[in-house]
Amino acid sequence: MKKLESNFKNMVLALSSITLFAELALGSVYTLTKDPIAVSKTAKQQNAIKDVLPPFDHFDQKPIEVNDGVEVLKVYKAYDKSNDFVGAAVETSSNNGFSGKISLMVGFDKAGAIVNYSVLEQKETPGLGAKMLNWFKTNNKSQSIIGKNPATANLSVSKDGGEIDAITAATISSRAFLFAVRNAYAAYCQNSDHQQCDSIKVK
Amino acid sequence: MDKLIISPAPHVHSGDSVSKNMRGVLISLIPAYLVGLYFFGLGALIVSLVSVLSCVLFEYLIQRYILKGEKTINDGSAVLTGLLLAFNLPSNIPVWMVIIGAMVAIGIAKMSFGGLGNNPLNPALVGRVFLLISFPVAMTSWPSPIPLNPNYLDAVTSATPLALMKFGHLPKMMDLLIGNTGGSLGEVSAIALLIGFVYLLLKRIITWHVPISILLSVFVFTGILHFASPETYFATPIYHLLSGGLLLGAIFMATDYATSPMTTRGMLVYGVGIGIITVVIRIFGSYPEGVSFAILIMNAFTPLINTYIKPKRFGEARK
Amino acid sequence: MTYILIFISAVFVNNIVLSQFLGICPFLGVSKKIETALGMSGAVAFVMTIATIFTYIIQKSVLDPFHIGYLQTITYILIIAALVQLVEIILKKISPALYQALGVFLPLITTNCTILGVALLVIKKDFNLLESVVFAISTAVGFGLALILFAGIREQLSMVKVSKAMEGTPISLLTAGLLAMAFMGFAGIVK
Amino acid sequence: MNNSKLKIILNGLVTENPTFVLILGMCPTLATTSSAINGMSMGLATLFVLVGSNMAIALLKNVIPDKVRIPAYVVVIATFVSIVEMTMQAYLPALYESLGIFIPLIVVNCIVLGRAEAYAAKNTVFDSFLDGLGIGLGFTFALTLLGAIRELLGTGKTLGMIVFPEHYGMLIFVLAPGAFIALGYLIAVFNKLKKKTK
Repeated sequence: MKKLESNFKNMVLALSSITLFAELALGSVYTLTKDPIAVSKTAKQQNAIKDVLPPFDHFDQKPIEVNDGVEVLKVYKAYDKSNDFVGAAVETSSNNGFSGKISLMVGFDKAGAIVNYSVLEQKETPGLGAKMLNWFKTNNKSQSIIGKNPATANLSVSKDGGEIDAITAATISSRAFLFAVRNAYAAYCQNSDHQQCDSIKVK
Repeated sequence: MDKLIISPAPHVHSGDSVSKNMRGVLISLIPAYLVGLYFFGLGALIVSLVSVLSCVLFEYLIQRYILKGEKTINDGSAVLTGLLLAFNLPSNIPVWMVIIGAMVAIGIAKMSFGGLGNNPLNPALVGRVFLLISFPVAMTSWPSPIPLNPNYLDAVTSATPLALMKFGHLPKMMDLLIGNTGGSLGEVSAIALLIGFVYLLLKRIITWHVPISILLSVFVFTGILHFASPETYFATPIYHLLSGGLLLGAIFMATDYATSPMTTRGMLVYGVGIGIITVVIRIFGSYPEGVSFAILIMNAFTPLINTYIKPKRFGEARK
Repeated sequence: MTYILIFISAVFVNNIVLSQFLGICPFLGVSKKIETALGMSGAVAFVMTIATIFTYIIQKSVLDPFHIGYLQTITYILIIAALVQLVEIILKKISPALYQALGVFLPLITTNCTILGVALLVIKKDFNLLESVVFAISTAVGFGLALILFAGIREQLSMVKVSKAMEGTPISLLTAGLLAMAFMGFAGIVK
Repeated sequence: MNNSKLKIILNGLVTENPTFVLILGMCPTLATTSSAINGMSMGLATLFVLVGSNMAIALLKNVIPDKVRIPAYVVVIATFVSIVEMTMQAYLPALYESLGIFIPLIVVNCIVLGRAEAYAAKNTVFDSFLDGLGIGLGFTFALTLLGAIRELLGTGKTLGMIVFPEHYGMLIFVLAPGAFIALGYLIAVFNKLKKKTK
């Protein structure tokens, strides 16, 4: 077959038919992948919720949203078999990480003590800030937040007068992390029946 | 002192004057080295010996087996790089890290670019910053000063004056002057470093322009911050001058011939640049000390400074 | 204040070349002389700003409302390619002098990934239009800074004899690495 | 497979290795090689786009008028890139996130357009397929190697295997400066080897 000439009709025809084909191809791939994309997005979050909660039977699929003007926090309440409240998972974030946004899922038990946390998103420096994945849940009392209740424990960096040791050489990341945790507790409190929560507001 | 300023890049010196200058710089480092040995003891001795020996060894091996060029090992520059690198390290840093630092300083920063005088950035500082980024924990825990300390790796660590200042504890001025404070092994004593500075000036190995413009701009910049808002920036300019690696950097690292500008005006621009970047990193950045980064960044500006700030006509640049 | 922070971040802290790894090809290819480096950065600044405005508007007024975000890549690259052509034609007509200065660099720009990169980044970072423009200009300044610094060092290195194996790209990459290392000092200044 | 076909593949893998010889596609090479697996994934994504666009362009070469060939090629390439993007997002979400905007940026990778113009526009579909495969493999090999070296030096691990304790890792190799330095020396070594074999 001979190569098509570069006249106007051919050029328009060729370009538009290629573009049309491209669009069709993309459209069909989009329809095929639309659902899996949605599923993979939620699966990550569902697992994160399950990981941080105390033993539970079921939890609210639809979270209570707490908007503090900057961040939107999501509170997922969990219940046991007899539908009694056992704790909640709170999705929280801070924009003040070393390299931008850090978002976490923090779990609280009925009394407000931290059960576990998981990092949903962070871009901190490897070897320094990125250590937050495990740093705050080790056995080392002065750096772990597990089991501590933000109502009674001062969850901020020891340099700022708190009782948590910052990640070595990564104070900024640690501050952002603990800020998100404290904010999560405030959101949790607003949505539980604790007396001690009255004075705590989401910042 | 002008004979150095007007030499064109790349700085080609005869072997004689290079090694003479190197010897001069080495002599000027002696006071600071003795203070380091006194306050940090065995650790300082081990770190400095390892650093110097491995710098010399790497230079020899690379020259002999990879570049196969003429020998430059006798000019003393590797010894100087090794000593300056050691001055910039905490005295309780493991030996293997020192060796890596020496390899980076000599292998990457110097020999890869063709050896002495061709390196765009200061080799000892490249070695230090490489280590700082690679091993942030080891590079930022400094041992406490204990006279003739016999412990090496398990030395008690303490915060540096810079870190202390951030949290509102100002160290005693006298300690900063004599060096009774935490820090890298060669940076602690202001008096010892200043003695070296005077020696270098007297021997006309360096001119005053670079160190003084750095120190002055740090003084002015931190002064403005301090008096604008004493609660936030409570360290007075004097503390900024005396603490951290500022004096060491300004006097011994920033004045390296190959990586600093040739004209006096260029030197002033270069010095002010270093001063400002140092303060920006110290106060706003996440690394505790900014001098080494600032010098490296301005090293990179040096070719541009040399291009755009040309020497004035003969005679005018001189006083 | 936001704009100043965006500027500092894009120029020093997250320099597009030295920490984001975009625009490496022109960085290695064009930066042999200070003057060419200046010309290239000018051209990039020009196209980057215009391209960012256009792609931003298309994103917000066409792709988002009609839920056809999956056409993002294809739309952006076509807009950029067309824009470069357009800029070339217009520049030739209205400002021959500027065309003389920037002309040679324009064709190279379509494949300069900084342009597409910045267009995609402003959407990802959720900037508004004005922030996007500031980001685009600052990124271009950062690109220019890296390019010019590098050109200065390269001009000096050209007089130096390095070993055969290190000649050319390796020594350039090494220099870039050391520059990137020095720039890491700015880490943490913004966020 | 006869000899000349094998040669097409080997050409891309060795003689015209896009990274080590042609020095193309440097941005993704530096940006995505913080680990071996990331480097390999980026290489494979590019390989898919290369093979697809090479074949499509070889197929269409006669119906595309010369004057509009570049925009036409760009549309074809962008289509394949978007397909990769959506597929990864659906089935490999973690990887998709770690490679970030470098997936859509395959569009402006000079290697892809370069092969379309230099090879696919003049050769048969099958040969173009082989060429895309060879160049793609060459690119994947380079990225995996660089990723493995950086990961090893930076963290003591490579492809999940612990070679030495992380405590000894030099963090800088996982960060930006290490990328430039490691690639610089890798190309220098490649230059040296090439000279020896000649």
